[in-house]
Amino acid sequence: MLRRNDCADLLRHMYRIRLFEERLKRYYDYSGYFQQNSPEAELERSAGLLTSTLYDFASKGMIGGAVHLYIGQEAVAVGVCSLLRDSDYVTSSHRDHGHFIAKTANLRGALAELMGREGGVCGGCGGSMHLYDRQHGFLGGNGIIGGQIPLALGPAFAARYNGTDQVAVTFFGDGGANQGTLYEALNLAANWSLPVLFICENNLYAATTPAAIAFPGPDIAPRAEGFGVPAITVDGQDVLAVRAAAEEAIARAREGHGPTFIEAKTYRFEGHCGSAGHADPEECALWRQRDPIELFRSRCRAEGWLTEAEQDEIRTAVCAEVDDAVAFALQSPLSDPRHLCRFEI
Amino acid sequence: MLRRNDCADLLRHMYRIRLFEERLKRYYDYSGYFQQNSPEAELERSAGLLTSTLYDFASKGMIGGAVHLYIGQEAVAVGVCSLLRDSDYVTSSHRDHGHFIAKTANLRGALAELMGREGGVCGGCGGSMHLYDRQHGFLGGNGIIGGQIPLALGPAFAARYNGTDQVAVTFFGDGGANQGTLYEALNLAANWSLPVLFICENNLYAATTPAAIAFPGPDIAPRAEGFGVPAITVDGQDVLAVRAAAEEAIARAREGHGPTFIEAKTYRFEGHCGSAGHADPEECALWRQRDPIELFRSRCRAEGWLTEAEQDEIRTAVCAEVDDAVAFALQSPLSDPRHLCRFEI
Amino acid sequence: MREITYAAAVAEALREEMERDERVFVIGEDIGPVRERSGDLFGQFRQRRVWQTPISEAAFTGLAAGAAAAGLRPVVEIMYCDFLTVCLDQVCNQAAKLRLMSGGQFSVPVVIKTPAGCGTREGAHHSQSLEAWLMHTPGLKVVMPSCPYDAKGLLKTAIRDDDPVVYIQHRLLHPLTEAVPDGEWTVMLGEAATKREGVDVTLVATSYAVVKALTAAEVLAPRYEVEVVDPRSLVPLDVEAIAASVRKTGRLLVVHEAPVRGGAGAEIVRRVVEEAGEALKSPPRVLGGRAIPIPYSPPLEDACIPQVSDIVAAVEVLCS
Amino acid sequence: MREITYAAAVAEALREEMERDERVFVIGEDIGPVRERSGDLFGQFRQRRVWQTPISEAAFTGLAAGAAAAGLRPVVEIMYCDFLTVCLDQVCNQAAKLRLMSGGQFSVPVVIKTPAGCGTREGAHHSQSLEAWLMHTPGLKVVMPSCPYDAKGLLKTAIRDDDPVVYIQHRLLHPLTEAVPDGEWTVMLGEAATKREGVDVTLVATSYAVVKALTAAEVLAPRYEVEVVDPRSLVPLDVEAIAASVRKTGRLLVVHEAPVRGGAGAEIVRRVVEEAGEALKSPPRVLGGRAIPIPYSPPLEDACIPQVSDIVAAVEVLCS
Ligand SMILES: Cc1ncc(C[n+]2csc(CCOP(=O)(O)OP(=O)(O)O)c2C)c(N)n1
Ligand SMILES: Cc1ncc(C[n+]2csc(CCOP(=O)(O)OP(=O)(O)O)c2C)c(N)n1
Ligand SMILES: [Mg+2]
Ligand SMILES: [Mg+2]
Repeated sequence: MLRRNDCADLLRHMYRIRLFEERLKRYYDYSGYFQQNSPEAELERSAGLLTSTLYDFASKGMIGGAVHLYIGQEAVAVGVCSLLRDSDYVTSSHRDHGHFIAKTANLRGALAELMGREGGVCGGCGGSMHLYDRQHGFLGGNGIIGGQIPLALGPAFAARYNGTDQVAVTFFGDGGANQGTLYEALNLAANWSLPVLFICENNLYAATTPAAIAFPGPDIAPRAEGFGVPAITVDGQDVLAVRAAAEEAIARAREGHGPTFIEAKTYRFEGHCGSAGHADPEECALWRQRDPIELFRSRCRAEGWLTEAEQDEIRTAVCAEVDDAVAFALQSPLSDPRHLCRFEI
Repeated sequence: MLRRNDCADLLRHMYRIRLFEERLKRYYDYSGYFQQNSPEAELERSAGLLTSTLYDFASKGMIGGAVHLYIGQEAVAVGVCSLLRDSDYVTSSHRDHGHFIAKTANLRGALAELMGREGGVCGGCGGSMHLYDRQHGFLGGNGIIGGQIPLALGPAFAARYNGTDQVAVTFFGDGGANQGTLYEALNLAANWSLPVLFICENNLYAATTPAAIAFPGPDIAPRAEGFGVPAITVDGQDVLAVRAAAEEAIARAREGHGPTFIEAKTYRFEGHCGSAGHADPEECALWRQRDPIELFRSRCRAEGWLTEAEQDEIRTAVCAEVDDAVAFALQSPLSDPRHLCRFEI
Repeated sequence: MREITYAAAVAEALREEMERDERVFVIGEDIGPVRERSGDLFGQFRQRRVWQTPISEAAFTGLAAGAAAAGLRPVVEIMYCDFLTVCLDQVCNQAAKLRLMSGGQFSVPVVIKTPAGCGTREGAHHSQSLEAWLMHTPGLKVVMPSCPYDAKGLLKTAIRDDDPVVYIQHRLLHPLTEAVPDGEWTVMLGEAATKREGVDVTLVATSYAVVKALTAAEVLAPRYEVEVVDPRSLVPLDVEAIAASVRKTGRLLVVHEAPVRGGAGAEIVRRVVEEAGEALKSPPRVLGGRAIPIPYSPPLEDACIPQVSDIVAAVEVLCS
Repeated sequence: MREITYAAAVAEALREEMERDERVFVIGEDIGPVRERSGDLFGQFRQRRVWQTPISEAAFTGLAAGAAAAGLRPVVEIMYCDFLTVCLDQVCNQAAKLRLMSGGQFSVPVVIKTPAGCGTREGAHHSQSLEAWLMHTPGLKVVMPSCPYDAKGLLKTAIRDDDPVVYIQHRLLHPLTEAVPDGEWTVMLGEAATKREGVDVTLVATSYAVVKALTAAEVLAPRYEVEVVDPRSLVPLDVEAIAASVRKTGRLLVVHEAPVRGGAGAEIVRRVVEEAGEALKSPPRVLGGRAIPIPYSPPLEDACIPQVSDIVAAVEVLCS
């Protein structure tokens, strides 16, 4: 049963992600190394020959590298992570901000990290795709598609080894679902009844590649069933639906009954990397009508869980949290190379 | 419809494999580097600490390295390959002798290869796990479990690219079915309707590991269905059943309708490597009652396809072929290192 | 003559080779049909010649190796060389070894084309230079063009080569321009290029480090005449040219971005010491990455790889 | 003192460490429950401490890295180092980089234990020595014990280390015996061992090449006093000890089985030339594998890697 407090928490977490990501756009520098933007360079880039989009980290306050915004998918991270404890573990992908914030609420650490500061949760060593927070059980984003999936088996295995009821969750995209690591991991998890949740966020694209050309059919979940792993397909825009699916899966995992696969049908509202336009603006506009935050707000109003005013209050409070994170990050010095030697092996 | 000639061919091919493999046992040198066979060495070996079983290639006529006999599984290789043309391609695993012989009938080349001779089909460069025969479309065994699976997509792709009706077949074991490459390949083949047959020989063991502890359930085929690839499970001891399944799959592939997955339930009658005893002698004895050659002989007699005498004649003729291959191999000089420089890159 | 970028040179080579040889096709992630709208370069080759894949590097690299063995000439795009780790078996155990294992029956004319390098603030999984792994793998050729002319000429040669070639392009090179001839040219594998002549010290640099080396040479010009040699391909390696330069200058500094420990620089030092050891007036040095995975924050990243100032300082020490 | 084999030494280290530390467990293929009948060494640790896996190296190596980050101390068995190609991402991008990427929040105390090497006539996919790849990867330590004493001492140290350690055992070493002390001992990483003293030439050899080097030294004894130094770990590398030896002898020959191009030998030459270049009376040399994938037939395989006679010949050239 959902309580009033839970609703406020869910909304707060979704706003944390949303407003954090919206703020990033201000600091994220898109000016790539294509300064010249010659017609040739443009041509080659559009030909996909230069598959990477690259950015420079020009001035102090900026954010560089590759930043993958989570806007539009908030219900997935929040639906799942709202049920986790600090002692549970999460591994994530290149698109990890949402999972990180949902699991750790560590806005300061994340923003300072993205700005390459000492105060970053990884002291500036990680970056956007590599957020970690040990205290809150966040075992990292990952720059390698599918790389995070086997890693999540580790804490799940450790829980079984130590006889605790911790669980591990691994998030990956539709693109990630075509890396072989997933299937090796599903089999291992099923064999050893490891307490893992495999959360596939099917947002219909892997960078510019539509799932429609990367999969022979529309659904990914049946694959997991072939491996003997119970699979649930869920509306990834509906935080309560995600939460319900995760609740069942987490209970099963904690009780020693092994893994679950959840395919959340969702959509990213921004470009693959940064906020540059989406491949299909019309499709995007349609999906924006199913904004997970707006959907949940309506539901809360309709059910009488939270008033409009209460919801706005939450939003305002989160706004202040983000301001605080920015202030924190900006006052933190850029990372100092003198601290690097402890990593020298 | 099966004709009399077909039956003779099937039997001949199964005998080629069987008698070839039986003959190998005479030449295969098991004396490993554990010459001392100290109790300690024995202990460590049995503990699985020394996971590899190693052999030396002591004297000229011998066969060294790791030799994985195909005895017991003949119906699978023969059932499938009897329907292939020279222009079709096969890739195989470490246990490749059976597939090689069924596809190429090149006993001389195989035996001389195993004996490390110039006359070997790869001039002694390949060895037991790495037989190749370009002329007959054999694109190799493979020492890497699962390594051969993506390779088979290549000729299948080339067929589509060139607009021919060639097909490609890849053989792998139950063990191989837990390498991620298989699932990546299934997806790619399904997506692009590549003319590939994925033949999983589930012989219940991967080295010492029972499929029972490597899979959560008894069947592998349902996994392929999750990937949108039609899957058939077949009695791997019954050459006609295998052939019927392959016939359908090959027709589908040649017509451009894409891949098929076939799980053949089978058993190896010898040890994993060489003929050293099987993990479970009782289970093995039971399976030996379903010897694919004996089953097919009975069937041929019962149906009146081949008389006992005709069958024995085939066996005798194959015996002579194997004798010939041995004679060929033994007169061929050991491979000469002076020819190696053309491979130097 | 005309000015083109490195990226355009790469594209030109690809287009020309695809026009020249029906068997050449390109396969990889995010290179495909969805881009058609933007009137891209590959438009002319759809549907048959450009294959946009799912994120399954092992499968599509293996497909390419198998297709090459079956007579085609694939160019595989690995989006970042860091992702070679998920398909290294197909590159190093399959493509590289297939010709030997088959006793020469099959050859594998595949090009594995992949960007590498630091400087883009993408963190540890998108910043590596892995040429040393590939160079150490028998059966692979390795090329690292540093300018548009070489980029085009070497890619054409790589595509025509009958063995697997790994073609590594540093991302920061992509927008650099150069005046190049019209029409077609090729650059042979195994021919180093002297990018600047000098008599005081030989600077051997690869890929983007060539740009840094040339800048350093310019800075040092008032005091030292620095010779900058770009091997262009690491396998085969033009030891003769490097040794000849060292015989002239008596001093060797190798610069690359990959970690110095066990990097290509060590191999170059080994060969030079063997071939021209007697000519060395001071011990050869290698400048390369530190033994730290590449961190994200700019000051950290910059501290992990050799910068122009490091090259200048190292030359000064060598020559003093 | 008692005689034990290398294999027994490895097993002893494992058993003792598993007894000492509840967090240590072993995971890999064919090490498991089915062997229970034969009353195996691991019997005492079932069910919890020994995990027999499906053939899914990427998944179980990743599992181990994640378990290490979560506080356990896994020992991963990779059946042949050649199979690292299918899990290299988990070794080199995940385990090796995790501590840096997390800014030191997590450490990854995992041991990747794997046999390597030629001589068993198993062909190109079961004969490699890949230490150079690992050595070139920041974040990994690499050890290659060549005798039972070191095998036990280094494995214990590796297991107690807080960073990922790749532990490479040449298959041909397994049956070799040596007299060792009773009870427990450790060998520090980064401490070379002088396996034989001499004044004429320094032979640096790793893994099974140490055995060959010692044999060659014996053959050469009537004419030359050969010093044989075994670095024991490549990362960290005891350059001081090697350089000290070279300062004494003035000559260096490095021997290993991995391909000489871009191998550990090149790195050792680079370091020695840097540290003790002035002491060298002749150019240092490396003997290693040829640039050919390892073929199957014995005469071919033997021709691809350095044999005792090659070492003898090389020393004679060096010293003449
Ligand atoms: C092994 C590997 N291959 C390719 C890439 C490049 N890449 C980064 S993100 C991405 C698309 C990922 O798509 P998906 O898994 O669906 O996640 P989404 O971006 O949609 O969240 C690709 C191809 C990578 N990082 N790792
Ligand atoms: C990637 C990889 N891992 C492990 C091995 C070692 N190995 C060789 S054969 C084998 C068992 C294979 O079992 P299966 O695929 O069922 O084939 P079968 O031997 O039963 O025919 C193993 C583990 C290998 N060759 N490659
Ligand atoms: Mg996606
Ligand atoms: Mg099997």
